[in-house]
Amino acid sequence: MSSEKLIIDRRTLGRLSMGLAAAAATGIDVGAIVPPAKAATAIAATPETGPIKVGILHSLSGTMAISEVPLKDVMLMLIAEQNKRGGVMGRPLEPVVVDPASNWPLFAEKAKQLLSVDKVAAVFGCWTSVSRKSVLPVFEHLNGILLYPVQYEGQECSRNVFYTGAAPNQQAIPAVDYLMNQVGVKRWVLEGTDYVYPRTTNKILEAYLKKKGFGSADIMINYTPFGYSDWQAEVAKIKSFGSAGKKTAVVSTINGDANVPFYKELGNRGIKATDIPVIAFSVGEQELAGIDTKPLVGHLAAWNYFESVDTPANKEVVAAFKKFTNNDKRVFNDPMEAHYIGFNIWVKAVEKAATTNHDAVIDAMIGVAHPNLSGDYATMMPNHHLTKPVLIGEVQENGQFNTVWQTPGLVVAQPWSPYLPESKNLIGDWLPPMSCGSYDVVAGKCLGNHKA
Amino acid sequence: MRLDRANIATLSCVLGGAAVLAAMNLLIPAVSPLHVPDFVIAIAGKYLCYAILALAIDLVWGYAGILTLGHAAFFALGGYAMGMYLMREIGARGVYANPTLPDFMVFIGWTHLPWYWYGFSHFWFALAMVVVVPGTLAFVFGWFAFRSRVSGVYLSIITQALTYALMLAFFRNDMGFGGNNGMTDFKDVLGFPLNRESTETGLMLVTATVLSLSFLLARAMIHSRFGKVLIAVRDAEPRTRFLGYRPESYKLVVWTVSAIIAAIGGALYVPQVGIINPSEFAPGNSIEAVIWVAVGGRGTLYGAILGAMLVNLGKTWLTSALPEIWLFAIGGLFIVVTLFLPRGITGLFTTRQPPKGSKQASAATEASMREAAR
Amino acid sequence: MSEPTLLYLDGVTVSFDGFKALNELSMVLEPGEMRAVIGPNGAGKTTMMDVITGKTRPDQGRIVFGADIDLTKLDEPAIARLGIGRKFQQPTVFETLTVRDNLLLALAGDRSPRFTLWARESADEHAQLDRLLATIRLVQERDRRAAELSHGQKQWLEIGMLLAQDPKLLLIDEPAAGMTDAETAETAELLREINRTRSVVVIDHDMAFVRALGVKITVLDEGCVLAEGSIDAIQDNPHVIEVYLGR
Amino acid sequence: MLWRGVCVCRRRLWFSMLIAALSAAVPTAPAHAGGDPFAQIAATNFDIVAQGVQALATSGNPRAAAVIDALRDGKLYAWKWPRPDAPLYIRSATGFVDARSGAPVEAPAAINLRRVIVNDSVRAAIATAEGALGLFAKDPAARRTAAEALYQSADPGALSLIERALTNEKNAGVAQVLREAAAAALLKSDNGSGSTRIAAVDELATRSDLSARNLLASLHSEPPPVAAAIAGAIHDIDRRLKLWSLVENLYYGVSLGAVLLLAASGLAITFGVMGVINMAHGEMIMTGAYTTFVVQQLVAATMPGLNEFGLLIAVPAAFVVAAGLGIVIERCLIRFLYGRPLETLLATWGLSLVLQQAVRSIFGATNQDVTSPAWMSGSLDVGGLVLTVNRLWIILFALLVLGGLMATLRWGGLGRSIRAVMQNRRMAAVMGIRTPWIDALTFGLGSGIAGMAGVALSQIDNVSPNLGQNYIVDSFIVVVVGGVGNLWGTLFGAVLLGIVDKFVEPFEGAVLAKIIVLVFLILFIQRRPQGLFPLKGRAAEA
Repeated sequence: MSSEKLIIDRRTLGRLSMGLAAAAATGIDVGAIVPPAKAATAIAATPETGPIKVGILHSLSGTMAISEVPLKDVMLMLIAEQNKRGGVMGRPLEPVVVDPASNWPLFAEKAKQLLSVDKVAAVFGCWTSVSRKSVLPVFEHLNGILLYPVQYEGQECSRNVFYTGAAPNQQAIPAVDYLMNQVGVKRWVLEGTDYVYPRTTNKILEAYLKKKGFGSADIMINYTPFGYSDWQAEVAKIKSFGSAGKKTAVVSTINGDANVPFYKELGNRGIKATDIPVIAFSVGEQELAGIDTKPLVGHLAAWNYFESVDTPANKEVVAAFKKFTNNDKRVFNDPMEAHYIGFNIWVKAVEKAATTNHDAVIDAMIGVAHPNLSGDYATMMPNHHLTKPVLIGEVQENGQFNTVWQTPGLVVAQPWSPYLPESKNLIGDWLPPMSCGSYDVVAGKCLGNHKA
Repeated sequence: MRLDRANIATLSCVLGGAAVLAAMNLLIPAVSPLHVPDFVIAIAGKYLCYAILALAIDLVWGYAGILTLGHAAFFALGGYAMGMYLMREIGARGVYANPTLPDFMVFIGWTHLPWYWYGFSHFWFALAMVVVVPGTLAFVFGWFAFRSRVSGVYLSIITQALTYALMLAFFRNDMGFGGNNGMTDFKDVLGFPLNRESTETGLMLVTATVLSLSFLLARAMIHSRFGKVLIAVRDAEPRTRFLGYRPESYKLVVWTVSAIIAAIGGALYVPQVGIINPSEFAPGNSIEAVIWVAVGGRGTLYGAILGAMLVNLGKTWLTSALPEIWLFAIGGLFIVVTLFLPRGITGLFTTRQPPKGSKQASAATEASMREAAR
Repeated sequence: MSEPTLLYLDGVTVSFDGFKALNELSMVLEPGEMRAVIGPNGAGKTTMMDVITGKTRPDQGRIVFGADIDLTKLDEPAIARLGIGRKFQQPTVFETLTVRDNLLLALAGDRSPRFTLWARESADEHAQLDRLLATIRLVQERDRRAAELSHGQKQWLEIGMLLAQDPKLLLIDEPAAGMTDAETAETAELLREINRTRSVVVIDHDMAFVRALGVKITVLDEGCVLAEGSIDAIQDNPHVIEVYLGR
Repeated sequence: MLWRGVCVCRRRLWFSMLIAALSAAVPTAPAHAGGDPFAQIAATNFDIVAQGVQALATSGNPRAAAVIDALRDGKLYAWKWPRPDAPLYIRSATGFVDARSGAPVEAPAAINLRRVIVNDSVRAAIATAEGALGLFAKDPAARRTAAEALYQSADPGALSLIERALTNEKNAGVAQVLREAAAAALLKSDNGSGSTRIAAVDELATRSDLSARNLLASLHSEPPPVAAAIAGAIHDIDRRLKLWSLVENLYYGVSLGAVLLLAASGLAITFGVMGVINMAHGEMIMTGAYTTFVVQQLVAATMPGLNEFGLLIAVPAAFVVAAGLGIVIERCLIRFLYGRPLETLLATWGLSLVLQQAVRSIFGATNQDVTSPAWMSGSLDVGGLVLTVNRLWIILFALLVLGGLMATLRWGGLGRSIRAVMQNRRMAAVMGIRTPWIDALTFGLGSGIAGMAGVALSQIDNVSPNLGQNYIVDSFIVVVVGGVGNLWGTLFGAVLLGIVDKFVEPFEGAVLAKIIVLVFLILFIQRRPQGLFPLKGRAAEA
């Protein structure tokens, strides 16, 4: 069992308590922790009076609109509700919606605009890794705050970004553990779209599986282009790979658009979940909403949240969302929950810091906790990632997931994968004394990327 | 003469405008309402790069009647060449503090630098590559295409195929150009920190200058006898053959020059937007760039610059003002322009005849098409 | 053949999808000669022009220019540079260029981009242009765009461009088409003038015009030579009558 | 590994043999009282639930079928907190019945109940169980599926059961499957003499499909002769499959070609025949796809009986909608741009943006769920070849569309006028053909075809606002390769590109395959600037 990931080890606990302390401290006097030099360069200093502007940086057109529009909707809902509750620090929240149109340079431009022209207190946005990468320098330079709600490949830990989605060890590895231990899988197909998230995730998984004693002969890694729609040959390959007399599973990091044809092909070839289960990391309720789910029943997905989760808080939020969009067909998914958590943690942090000043809020965020919709508490750790439960769900006829397994405890994110040679010694920790996004615990020094 | 007025007007707009913006950004204190925020400088620089691309397209489309739907490919190639230099410039300041390997290579587990990355640590080499790589590609592509008399729509389509193929190629992580994420997180250029205001302003001014120079170059080309032949080719290609000219070699020259101009635009674009990745090759981008030219007015050069500026200004404004429905506006604009302003915006102000030839050329293509229907 | 010939078509055949546009066509043109080629529609007149100027490659046969140059091996620009000029049925001039620039581009000289990129107009060229403008009676229109010229003026401009090329052989397709009688007469005069210095092949329907030229005539039909000779001989030729009047 | 083997044997001794069937799927099942299967099903551990299902299936308990079906359909409820008597209820339309007795009980408070959920291992167990239960059904088809299920689960425990069924099985087909099932079960069990095992191996070798290979490959620690037989059988199967894989690639290529053909044939009209560079062509396809979605919704709402045929209704509907849209576009936009194809390109590009955004505003940005009717799902096994039914339909549909199109152009009255106008519009006009109207109709025809393509593509791709974008470049490439204005060319172009792509893919991977195809195209155009089937003669020279 992968216990090392499930238990919050002592060091983290220590840092967490430090985090709370530090956060509390910062909460008291804000002016002090903003060195004047920074104040000068912090072009993005936000006004301390009047409505608090919140940037929403999600593609409303272009290829990514499919995934990102719901995130915009959920943010508008959260802001509206917060305002009903009297806003933050008695100041109303004002959403600033822009459309980066699935165009990466435009993401950077819009980020710049939100920070330097609209002077927003925080930005909720991005989906693809590339969009995050393109805005990252902007946020670091203008010292803004980005809350990034999507599960990603890790290997990053910026002071100005709060990663409310899952790091690989909060999704991929528990999923593989489940297949290994609960389903008894002996042979692995790592099928992904050819970009960074699948590449990295698969590298981590490969390393992990090898460590668990699987030979290269039992691991097949394969990549297809974006929006790949003719899966006949690939699926045939998978089927014959799965006919070597060992239980085989597909670990899918296939990107949104290519999934529908992929599952349709599986279904038509009569590959049932009972023969070769597919566990997906990028297929959620949103994606299933566009699919005829009959052939998918029994296939798996690993997330930190499912709409079907049976908690009062979840039921309430989901209902509120359907009401807000007045459309019963709308679904709620993991990144939306991430925004829900991120937003609430940010609100608490602002109230704790009693200011919207970016430096103050960035420090105040650490240690703030909020209930997950899937139960237990999400805490913002010093590495700017959340503690999350990991759920394995099976696709049901109705397009919902049915949780079949769940990590016993919360999983602490490891943005720097211990299974990759280049990052095995790295940790991120934004509390003093480290205050460093990539700290080499062996060399005991910070590799670039530290507090400006 | 009109030509010179056009020259002066354009140059003073581009250079003067840039200078004023720069001054209002650097000299006027941030508190004053007259202060121009860095954001404006940044997008101004970006637009100027787009203007260079538009200029390059107008040179081949407006004057040689070659409708290229793949010019963004050269733009992006130039960008990649510059991006590679900027990556090397980061040096050990990357996330993994690897002195030689860019982060994304460490990231996909490469152990040493691939050969085609050698030399990019030198600025001059990168500059050379900015010109050489796209130039060579354009030359080879054009040499094949024009020699075998691929023209009109066929040419447009294969230029699309070219940029599409390049996009897919650069998407592949194995190519060693950062795959889908491309290159980003640049630190500085020639030692100037990219995120410093003065650097941004400087780059913007450089871009304005380059734009002006390419404008003058293009201008000079089309007013030379070479340019007259070019127009002759556009208007009645067979006739030029019977006069003893080889249209293919004329097209090839202007095509290559145009590609190089576009590439330089791309090279200036990357440090200003801070990222270069395969989506720059997307077929749509090339088409959009052609539309800037159409909106501004084809066959005028300054029209191209104007078009690029206006359309992108509109885009920036609309994506914030009406993010939900801005596509209606921009799409509608393209339709209206092609329907009611066949000569673009500048067509409204100039009394010049429309570039008939292009019309003839297209009429010819259409004729061939109609005939082909047999 | 003993006597020197300028152009020699030897059994040239061109077929499009089975239809033979030229069928074993053979014809000889003497240096300095002016020849009128007539024939009904589809007789292959224009196709003959095309094969000579290299626009169309013949399936069989040779076309020998001067002593021993096989034109079927060359493409249009090469043939043009040998000194074969062609005038189209529809006047094709460069509409957006001025009359003067049209002629300037036609002037004999280096055709390579390398040259034209840096070329400056020489005094000699200047003089030549003035002479040409006078010859084709377009001095007033020198700086107007070709597009603004009348039909007849365009015809002359194109002829002017041919002269500017200084070719040994001119191929002229229906020069009198759509001209007023006056213009037609002038054109005939112009052609005879041209013929003093170079060989000419004229294609036309207009018998009056052909008669006005008063030169040897070749009658084409269905892609091969039906008859050849003086205007009177041709007009009495029963085949010709049959071909022209019989349908 | 070794440890697992040991534990498996131990469990085989302890529990009913059936459980062994699950050993593969259930490596680490804690020892659990083998007693009451109902109690096992009421447990929260999936493995125990699975064991319970197996036990129940072979217990001969009359309630078995009812309970297992209820479990499969998610109608089975258990007490939320552990209780010694582990009550089980089946929810019926009226209320709850006791699972054990089948007697109605008054509904317990919902707060105390939890639905018994199933995961894959349980589902597998259910399949086996139903196999066991279905073997003696009246309907031979049912018996066959049951036998097939047993074959798939290769469950030693079911061996006796299968043999019993085999003795009184009349139907030859079912008997064959039963023999294979028996062979599978025998090989999975540890008993049976060498000769019988070899016989079983041969039995499976005749079946020689992947599942057989899978099963044979899973056998280890066999006596040498049997091992040899197995190796031989696997080798045969592999060789046979390798031969088929070539044919398979060809088929993949053709079916990809069919998709390209569908996407392109509309463009072959608007672009090929009319010379309109129609960048909004992809959006016409999208329109067709969304029409399909709407039609399916309407059918489902109004006449559920026809659900299976919603797709057929969608075909004409999509044609009409897209054609109508096309005609409107032609009248309001394209007609002002004739003779300026390059301007049309720009205008239609703008148009495509507007159409995409329109769809996004109306239907939302997310994908729409277009269902596949039963007759378009599943696959046919032809020899070693697996032909997915939907692809077969699409190939057929593509050919029908193209054929219909050619027929219309060649013989139809409209077709005649279209050809007349396109070849010489002045003459056509003189002869009294209303050319503007014909232009509109032609464009409508092309758009309509694209719409029908949308119906087909909705079956294999996402129905999203971006649907069209994915096909526009390919469509143009196909038309150009085929030779503009030549429908046969379009057909060959599509199939050629499809086959090249699919033959390169196995060696170079999907991404490179696409790149290679594009480079091939660029070079190809150099050689044949007019496409595969250029039109010679004066006509083509303009």
